[in-house]
Amino acid sequence: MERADREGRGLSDLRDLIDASCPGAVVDEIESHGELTIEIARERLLEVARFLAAPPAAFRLLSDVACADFPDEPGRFRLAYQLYSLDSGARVRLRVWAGADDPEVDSVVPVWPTANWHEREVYDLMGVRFRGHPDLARIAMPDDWEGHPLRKDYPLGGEEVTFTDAV
Amino acid sequence: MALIPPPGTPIERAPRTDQSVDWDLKDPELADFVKRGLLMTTVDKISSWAQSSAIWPAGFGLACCAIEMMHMVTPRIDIARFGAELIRASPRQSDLMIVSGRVSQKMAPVLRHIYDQMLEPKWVISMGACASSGGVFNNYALVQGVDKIVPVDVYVPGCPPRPESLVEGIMLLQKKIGSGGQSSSRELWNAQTGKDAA
Amino acid sequence: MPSDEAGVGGGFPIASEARGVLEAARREGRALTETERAIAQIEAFTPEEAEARIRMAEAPPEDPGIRRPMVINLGPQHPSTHGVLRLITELDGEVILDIHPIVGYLHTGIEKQCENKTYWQAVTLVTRMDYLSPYFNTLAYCLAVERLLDLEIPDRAKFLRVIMCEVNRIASHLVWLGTSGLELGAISAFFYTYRERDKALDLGEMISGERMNTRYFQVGGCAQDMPDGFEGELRRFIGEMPSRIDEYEQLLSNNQIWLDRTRGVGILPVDELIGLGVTGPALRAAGVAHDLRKAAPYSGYEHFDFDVPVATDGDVYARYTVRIREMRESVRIIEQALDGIPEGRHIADDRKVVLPPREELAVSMEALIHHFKLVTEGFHVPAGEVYAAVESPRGEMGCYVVSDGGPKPYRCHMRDPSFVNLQALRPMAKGSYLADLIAMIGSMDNVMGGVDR
Amino acid sequence: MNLRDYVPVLVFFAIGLAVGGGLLLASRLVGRRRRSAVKSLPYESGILATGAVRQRFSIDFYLTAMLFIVFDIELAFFYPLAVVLKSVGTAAVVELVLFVAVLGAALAYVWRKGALEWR
Repeated sequence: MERADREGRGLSDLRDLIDASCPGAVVDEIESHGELTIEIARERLLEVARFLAAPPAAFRLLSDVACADFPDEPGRFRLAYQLYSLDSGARVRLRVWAGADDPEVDSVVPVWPTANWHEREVYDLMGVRFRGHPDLARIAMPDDWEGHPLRKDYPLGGEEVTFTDAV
Repeated sequence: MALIPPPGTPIERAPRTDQSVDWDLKDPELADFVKRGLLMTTVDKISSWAQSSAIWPAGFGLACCAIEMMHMVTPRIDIARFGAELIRASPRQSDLMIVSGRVSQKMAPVLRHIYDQMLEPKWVISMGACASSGGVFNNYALVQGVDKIVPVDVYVPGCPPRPESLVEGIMLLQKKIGSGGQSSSRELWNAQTGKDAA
Repeated sequence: MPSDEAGVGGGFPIASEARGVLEAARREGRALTETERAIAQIEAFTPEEAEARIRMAEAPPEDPGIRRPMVINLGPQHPSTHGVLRLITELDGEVILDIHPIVGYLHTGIEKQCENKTYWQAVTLVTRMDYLSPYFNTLAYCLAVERLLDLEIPDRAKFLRVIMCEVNRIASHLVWLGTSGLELGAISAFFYTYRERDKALDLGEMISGERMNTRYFQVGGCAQDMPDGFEGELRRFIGEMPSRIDEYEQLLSNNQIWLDRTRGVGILPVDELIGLGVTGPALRAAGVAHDLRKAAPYSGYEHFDFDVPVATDGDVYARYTVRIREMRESVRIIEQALDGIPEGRHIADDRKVVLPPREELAVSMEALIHHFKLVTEGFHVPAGEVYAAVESPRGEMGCYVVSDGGPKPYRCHMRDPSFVNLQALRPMAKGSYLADLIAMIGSMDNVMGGVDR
Repeated sequence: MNLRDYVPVLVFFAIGLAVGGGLLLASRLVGRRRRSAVKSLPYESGILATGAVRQRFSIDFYLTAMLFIVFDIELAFFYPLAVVLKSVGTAAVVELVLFVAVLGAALAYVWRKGALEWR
């Protein structure tokens, strides 16, 4: 199928492209389940983002910013930026560890304006702050809510039920 | 790490603001008052017949149940047969608040505010499992049952309930209003406590 | 203020919301952000201040010459915000200066609760996110988990999934057409479209037992095969659907009021749309033919030939035409899927993941053990992370599942198209009339269940 | 044209008043009034309203209202004319055409000036 191999070919040399333009930014590269994940150092995120959004790689669509909480990892909050290129149809995932005590990452809103609400949601539910974000307020929870619900150490809450199937 | 809070942690109920219009179902004096049965004057009979045959719902569309509530006014089920097809947007012109959908913690004060702004006599139908008891979602974000915020008259089960069961809920409410001179739970309470001079 | 004999107990619950914003800002030692300023400016007062504000309302107007914008809440309970969306709009007469969308009024904590359910239980929660397209939520989730498991799906299950997804796409577009027609005065469109939506939901009920929020898609395929009367019913539905769509077109397409209210309204340049991450009919109406069913075919879409409707001028009318043509394309897809559906299993037969058929339980002990293990502890998914995206009626619906090898998803995040498309409302609405804002909200077809998750 | 002909109009007017007033009176007598501070607050989609009620409106509302009044009241003059049209004959028709022509010219002027556009 024509698109699949172009996707495959397009991805493998992506890491060399990034290495060429921003040396030392790429920490790791994982290829699994037909997807490519490139791990970037926390400080170089904005630089790599600007490069990827520009014509050679042309990942003009930032599909999603998701964050997973790994309490026992040094970087703790693992951010995943899903990028999609409208021209080549290639997908890549940028992975950034946001650090445990005061998780802070550069905001990519200057590069992709759609990140505005994604980052607000990650800040609201996970507590990762984004430097340079135009309007970092809570988006899902009431504004005076204490704590960040999606963190692993935050109880599920809700009413106590005598029989529960929580396996 | 305890994801479910240990047993015995108090279930915090949303603060009830307007104590005066509140009425708790477990109130003993009221129970025997209902048993004694209020003798209906003809005016009350006519007014409750009029109220029950034209209940205008304030479409409080929250989530999936709202879509099924919309089906209620469409050609197949057609709530117009019961005079309730006029879904009013503002609480000033509606008698019945159909809470259709899950009530989140951020929405609870707004729901209570709108309930307070509805004009008496007013009733509440809690449509669907999420409104009645939190449904499949038992977590930090939802109020586990809208009866923590507003006194509810009819609970309609289902997730989402079929439009037909919502129509049955409205028919139950009509029975509750039309028969035996009981208008709404609040009218009973006020009549009993003598607060209501007129 | 009329004397109030019943007496007011307690303060106003809403005023506390603004005090919360100020308190949160003070606690974190930072200035208020733009949205918080909008909220605080709205309710920065206690009950006493609310009373004072009402008395101030009777005061004579201030000195002449100042022209301050009127701030109005298109609040959570509003007939035409398609759910509990709140827009703080600053108006100068009829012209909108700025709007601040406030969401979160339907936040249900689904992603947190999915982390406490086993993989096959989470399907129930994921279905209820975007309640107008339950089949697409579960399809995105099941595709992600199946890719994590490297599970091969029988072709018949793929075809069944395509059929039910296209039926759901038609049903979702009918809700959009009905409600946005209702808001612009065409209430008859509402009654016409819901007549067909009832039929589409009956099909869903016939095959899966539930009108909305179904569990028809399981990890590994579909819950059951087509019941025998289903194919005839479905052929009758898609047989009459094109003539029904002609009825809608007759009603609206060249109705002068509809044209005046929708043409030239809510236009955004294409690169701003792509920058804002807008996908789906809103992007295709602006000229970009990006449809995941063609760009990255999943679940057997490569077998069907259909074209992706595209319009060029990107206004509310263009989105209307794109969605109407999409409904016709869905009918074509269902027809091809029904003709070409292969025989075979409707679900994978990997006993580690899929429940054994009921009748086998009475017979074989091994099936009983599998059944018991799956029902109590659920199947284990090898560690990894996957992002699977499908083309939902509103745009790219993606599901990002992270697993740590256990029976429960470690993290399940849904990329909801309405959440992203809603951001385009603000640049689109600036400078337009308040009445056009209603048409724009309708044309973006956002579903608050998906936005707030 | 003595006064007797106007009696039916008066009766009609009285019945209208009686029905309208009666309904209002009945609801005031039978209905229960329960006022509370929250209920008297203005309704704004469930959120505490803000801003003064007597805020300054944009002038364009006033302009649109005036234009509406001019061109709507014009219709009210047609009814009496229609009643006497047969008895007066062609003079009434000429009068009517002149009247409409003048207002048509006014409408054309307003339209070209752009006052009908909102901004």
